[in-house]
Amino acid sequence: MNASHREKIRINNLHAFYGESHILHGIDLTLMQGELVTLLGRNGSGRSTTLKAIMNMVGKRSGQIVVNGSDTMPMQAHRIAHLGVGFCPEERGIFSSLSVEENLMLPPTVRSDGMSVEEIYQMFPNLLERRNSQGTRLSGGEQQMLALARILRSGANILLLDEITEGLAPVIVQKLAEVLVQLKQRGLTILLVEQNFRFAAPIADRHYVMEHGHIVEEIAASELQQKTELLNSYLGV
Amino acid sequence: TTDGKVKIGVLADMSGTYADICGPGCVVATQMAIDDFGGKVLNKPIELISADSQLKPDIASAIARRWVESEDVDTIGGLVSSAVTGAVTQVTNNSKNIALITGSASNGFTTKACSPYIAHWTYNVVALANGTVKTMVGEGKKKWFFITADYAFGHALETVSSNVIKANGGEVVGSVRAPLGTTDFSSYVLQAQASGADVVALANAGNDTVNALNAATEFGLTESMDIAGLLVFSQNTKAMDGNVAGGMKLTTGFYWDLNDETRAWSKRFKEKHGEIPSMAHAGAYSATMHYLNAVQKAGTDDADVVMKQMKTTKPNDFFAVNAEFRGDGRMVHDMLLVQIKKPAERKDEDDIYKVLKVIPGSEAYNPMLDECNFSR
Amino acid sequence: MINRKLLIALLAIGLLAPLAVYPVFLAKLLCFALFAAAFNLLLGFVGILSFGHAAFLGTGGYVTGWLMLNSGLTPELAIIAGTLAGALLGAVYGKLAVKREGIYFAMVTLALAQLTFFIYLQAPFTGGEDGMQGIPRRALFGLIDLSNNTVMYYLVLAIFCFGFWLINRTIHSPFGQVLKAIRENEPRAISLGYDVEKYKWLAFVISAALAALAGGTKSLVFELASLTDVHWHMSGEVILMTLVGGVGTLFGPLAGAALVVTMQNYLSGGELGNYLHIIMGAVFVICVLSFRSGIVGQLQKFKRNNF
Amino acid sequence: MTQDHILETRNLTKGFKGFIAVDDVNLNIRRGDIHALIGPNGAGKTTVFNLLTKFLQPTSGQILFNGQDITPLKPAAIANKGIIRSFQISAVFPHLSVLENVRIALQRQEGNSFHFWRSDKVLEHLNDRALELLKSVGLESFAHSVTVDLPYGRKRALEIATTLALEPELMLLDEPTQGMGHEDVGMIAELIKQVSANRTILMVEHNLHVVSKLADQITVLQRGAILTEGDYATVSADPQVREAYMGSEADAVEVAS
Amino acid sequence: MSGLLDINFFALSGQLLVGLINGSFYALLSLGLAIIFGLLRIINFAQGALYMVGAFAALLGLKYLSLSYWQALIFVPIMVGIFGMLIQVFLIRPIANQDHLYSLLLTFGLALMLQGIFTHLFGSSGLSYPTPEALKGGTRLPFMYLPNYRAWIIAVSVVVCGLTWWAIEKTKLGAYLRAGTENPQLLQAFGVNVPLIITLTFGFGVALAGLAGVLAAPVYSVSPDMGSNILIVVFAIVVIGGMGSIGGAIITGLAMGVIEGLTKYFYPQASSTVIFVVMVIVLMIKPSGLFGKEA
Ligand SMILES: Nc1ncnc2c1ncn2[C@@H]1O[C@H](COP(=O)(O)OP(=O)(O)OP(=O)(O)O)[C@@H](O)[C@H]1O
Ligand SMILES: Nc1ncnc2c1ncn2[C@@H]1O[C@H](COP(=O)(O)OP(=O)(O)OP(=O)(O)O)[C@@H](O)[C@H]1O
Ligand SMILES: [Mg+2]
Ligand SMILES: [Mg+2]
Repeated sequence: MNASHREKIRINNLHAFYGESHILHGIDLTLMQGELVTLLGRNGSGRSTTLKAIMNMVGKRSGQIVVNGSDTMPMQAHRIAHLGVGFCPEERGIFSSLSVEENLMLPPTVRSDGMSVEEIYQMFPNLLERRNSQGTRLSGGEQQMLALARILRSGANILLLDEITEGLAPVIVQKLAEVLVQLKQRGLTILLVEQNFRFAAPIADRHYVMEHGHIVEEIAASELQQKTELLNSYLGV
Repeated sequence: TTDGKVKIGVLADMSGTYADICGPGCVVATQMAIDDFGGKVLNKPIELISADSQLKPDIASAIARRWVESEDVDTIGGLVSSAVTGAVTQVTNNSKNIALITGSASNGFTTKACSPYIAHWTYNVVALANGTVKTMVGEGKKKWFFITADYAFGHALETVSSNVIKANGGEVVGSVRAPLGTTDFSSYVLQAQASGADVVALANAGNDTVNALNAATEFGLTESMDIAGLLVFSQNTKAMDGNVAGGMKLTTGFYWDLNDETRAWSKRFKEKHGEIPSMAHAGAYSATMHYLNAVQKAGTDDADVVMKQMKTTKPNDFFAVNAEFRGDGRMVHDMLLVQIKKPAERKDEDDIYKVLKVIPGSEAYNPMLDECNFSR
Repeated sequence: MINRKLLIALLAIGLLAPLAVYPVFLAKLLCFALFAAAFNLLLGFVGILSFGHAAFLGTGGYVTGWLMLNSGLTPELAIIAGTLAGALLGAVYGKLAVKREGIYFAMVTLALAQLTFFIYLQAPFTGGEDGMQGIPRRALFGLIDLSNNTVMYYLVLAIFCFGFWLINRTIHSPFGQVLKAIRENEPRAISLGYDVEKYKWLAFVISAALAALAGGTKSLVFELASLTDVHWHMSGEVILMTLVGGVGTLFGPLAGAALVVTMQNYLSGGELGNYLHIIMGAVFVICVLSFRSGIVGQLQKFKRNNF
Repeated sequence: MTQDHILETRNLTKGFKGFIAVDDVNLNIRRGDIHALIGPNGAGKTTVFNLLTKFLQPTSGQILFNGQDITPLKPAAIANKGIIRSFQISAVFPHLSVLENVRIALQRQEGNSFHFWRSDKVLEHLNDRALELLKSVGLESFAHSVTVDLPYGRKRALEIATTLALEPELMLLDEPTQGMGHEDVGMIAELIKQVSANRTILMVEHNLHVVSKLADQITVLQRGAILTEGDYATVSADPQVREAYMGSEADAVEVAS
Repeated sequence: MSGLLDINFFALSGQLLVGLINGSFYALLSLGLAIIFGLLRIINFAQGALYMVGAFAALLGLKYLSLSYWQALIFVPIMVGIFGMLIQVFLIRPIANQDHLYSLLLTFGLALMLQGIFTHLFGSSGLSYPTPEALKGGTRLPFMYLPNYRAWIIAVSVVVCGLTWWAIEKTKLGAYLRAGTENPQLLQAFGVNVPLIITLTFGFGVALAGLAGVLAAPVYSVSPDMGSNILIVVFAIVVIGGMGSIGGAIITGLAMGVIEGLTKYFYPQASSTVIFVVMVIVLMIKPSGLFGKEA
């Protein structure tokens, strides 16, 4: 069987709620192994909520989410992680009572082929330098690096990344693009929420555009050229 | 209220440290008196209500207030813990209702805070000191240390006892005050130990006494010093380790096994309550009986009239022996100096005291203060 | 704003109530309602939970009581002095406590109140476990004799109305606006140049003063001040009243106090006395689990949804 | 002389347990400029902001505002001097109305904020000024909505209006466009330009488009120290800046702008 | 040395030792509180009541099940721990998303209920539990007579506290606990079974109270309000030590016992206030407590 055609995530008719408010109104999307797919949309369109819904971190969900062949609707969040899903939240979630290194080592290894600590420090030298300081004492950008590094180490092979370029210096953003391409080549599957379209466009295979909790458009990398107008109208550029 | 209908409220400690001494048992004893009296006075049934003072003056005061102001209660009995009794008598004195004090010890109710509406029954701190302390000082125990319950009763007991000690050539080498309901007396015991006294006096009551005695034993105080429990009720004696407490002398207003009369009443009480009576239980019965007799004789429930009637007739029953109800509200009667039996000497679990001597009321209690004579 | 009709109706009930109900009970109820309203000013409108409000209630009671016993002051002056004493204590404790937030604030106030408790337990003037007994009511302004319970009740009613008005005014004042802002977003209020600690502190002092006002009044009603009023159970009770009635609502504390005081009164006399704590505890648990907006909060919700 | 520098720092230094986050920084900010502070992650930009607003205490060095030494002042006092900072996360009072949000800021100068015995009606005369401010950021039609319901970009606009109410001489903006969609980035940049009219603005920003469009002067920090200073053209031409910070992005921006 | 001085020295040392014994209870109870607070950010007001339940369980076990002291030492903490876990699962978990003040109030209500129930069943007067045979008697130290049982209390407390501290500060489990405190949802998304950890930790913290209860039964009389009396002091200790600091809770607990002992010697009237006075001083100097982290 062709590995690159294995379905890693399939979402059917997903609805999600925070308390009383209905945020996602029937999302359908699929990710194949080795794909890098972005979720685009304006602020508040429900992109982060989609990622959280996959992790079972929203108030209430309905519909179907299949990860690596298992139905995750009845699963608790920690079980989902062990299917090989790594989540990098938009607020970064660095633990202040843990040192940088403790933060890095915190997530349990969910698969054996994660990046080694050496590789990670090589990629983000800032972290090596500050590894004994308290997690939240890092600068905004350093925290962002740590948040990403953390899940790379755990060996997750389905990455849910929420605005990872936020607050990073342009050089680092460029480096991150290279990293993501590398990860993709290793066969990891990536669902990326991004504002920075210039960052996402060259590396993504497909784009989903969200608005008001719906997926309103699906655009393959190859169609990008011809659909620029449409996209701009959705994103308000 | 003078409505010709007698309603007695028993305000006691239903669940606290003194519950065994004057709690539900005081209600039982009062009810026995009412039943023995015939259940009716002035042709109307006698009513009885009761409440838990929780040993808190404010709660007791509020209940008493409600009883006399809006529930037509004539007389409040029970009344254990001087703090509670003090607060309740404030109310009853003002409202002109009779308080039948059967559990409290402070002598203040017939001295500083005396009032024409108070009947102080069972015993008081003076009687305790005159019994136990005087005897021990006489035996040559000159140096005393006090572990005192930190409220009106403890303070009064300490003061009165100290006076007795000094008057008889003894000396008080120190004292320490422990809050009511202290469970760990170890640090007080250490202070007592360091004082070099001959006798450590426990100017407290109820479980405080039991706990203090336990700590004293645990820390080896009993090896070098004597302990005097100044106020020990029969329930407390039963709760103490007989090997430790055996031989200790104490003063009491009543012992169930004194004579046929006491035994007969106590047997009836035990059938109803499951325990032998404490002096407070017997006092509650005696006081209620005397009160009801006076109402009957006076033909009214007017407090002033009834009180006058109570003071003109001498109380006389199994409890009130050689008794007199004085103008200041003090009921003077014979007290007993007893010694706690060692476990080996006891026939059964209720056989706890050896009666050493009967202290005539006139010796046990202080004379009446002139300004407190309300008998006119 | 407050519903005028409701207010008039309540006032009418307040004025007529002693015809039907034992006035001392009513007076007690109003004292606790004022106490709870003072507490609610902090919890409901500043968003801080004081677990030591008994300290102020007790201080008001003791100071007022001591002055009535030991000086020739008329009751209104003694009550004012008690209120000031509460405010002063509130100023000191507030200074220490407002540095901390949330649960920390609760713990610090609790511990400070316990400190106060032990001081009052030891201090000779309070009468320790015996309480301060036989506080005379004397005559208001030297003219109106308060020994009659009904007269006393009307004084309490007047004091309660004043306290209630002051709280309502505070909430709807420029100061109240800032408090609201602080509750909404504290760091932002700081960055706008508001010295947040000072505002919280002032609210704390006002609340402490009103609690002491309730305590001073109560000591006159019962002619007694005791450790119960300073004990931490009392701090818990006032939370219960507020919670049951509705945190952050104007009338919640009144409703809560009415319910709790009635319940206590009903239970403490009779056979059910033993169950008092069990029932109170259960009410607490139920409120927290499924009734967080309290009686008044629920009524408001009901009204919003149905009218 | 210094009169035309609104803010200066002299040898400003901040160390954390043996780690120097800000190293001997001498900033000179001209009155009326939009001054951008840029640099790699962890360069010390936020720390400089924290020092200027006294959320942190400098290890050594001085801060001069209008020639006056403000180093020993407390955060609230700094705000009273006219240096106001906006936060990275949106800072509004969510359950107050939009108008009230602005009014809270206006109220501070009134001197009645401790008056608990007066009715809040005394604040109503501030409404006109508040509306005016809302108008300047295009929010007048939202005046009576509850703030939570505003879209993200509008909240940032409101925050700026609130800050303006304090009439700051110097506004400090830390990454004002972070987390915003394109539309909002444009709007906020426009707004910053607009409000800079008669005041000075110091901002930290990673979005080079915004920086190139707005900044009159740029200071580049690296490892706590100043790497270089100048206008956008100068700075973006500096090979050191390119290597440490901008990368090839610099070119993209130049093409775009 | 003069005789007078000798006596003073003996009395002082005695008070210090008694202080240390009390401190052992403080340490055990505040450790339990600190663990629960550290993980759940709630102050478990029922900690005192569960301490009381522990003591009663030992007493009732002895009376009705002939459970020996030694058996009680094992089984009672387990039982109390399970009880605690039930409380956590059925009462605290449903309101975990609410303001933490609500859980404080919830546990306060629970404490009232437990105390009320035991008062109803056993009265408030206090019952006594016999000292186990093997620990009866005492050792005559130069300055005092140290009952063996009291020495045993100190030993147990120090060992238990030390082990707990090590487990939380030095192991991976400890890192989970600390992270779970801050952001349980995210930690769970990383693959850690947070609800289970929370429940177990709550159970453990509460079990410590149960253990303290069994230890206390032979020396303090077993009464329904034994917990509420000690609880507020323990709260003050937690505040002094710095909320949530495990080491802080232990050290401060022992230290406050000793300070109390000192005060009992020099100025006994202040002995019940001294801890609160220390608290005020500490708060003025360091608002986050001696070992507390956040400012
Ligand atoms: N915890 C929450 N409780 C209630 N509503 C929420 C919560 N988190 C998000 N929302 C609402 O859900 C909607 C979608 O939010 P989401 O964070 O998914 O948007 P997004 O597309 O990721 O945008 P952003 O750029 O702001 O991250 C928004 O209207 C937001 O206000
Ligand atoms: N309180 C602190 N304790 C220890 N180190 C700190 C503290 N605050 C910041 N640092 C360190 O100082 C350095 C500068 O941090 P700062 O937040 O100022 O960076 P920045 O320039 O704002 O970066 P970014 O663009 O990523 O936000 C970082 O390496 C950070 O880890
Ligand atoms: Mg998002
Ligand atoms: Mg920064």
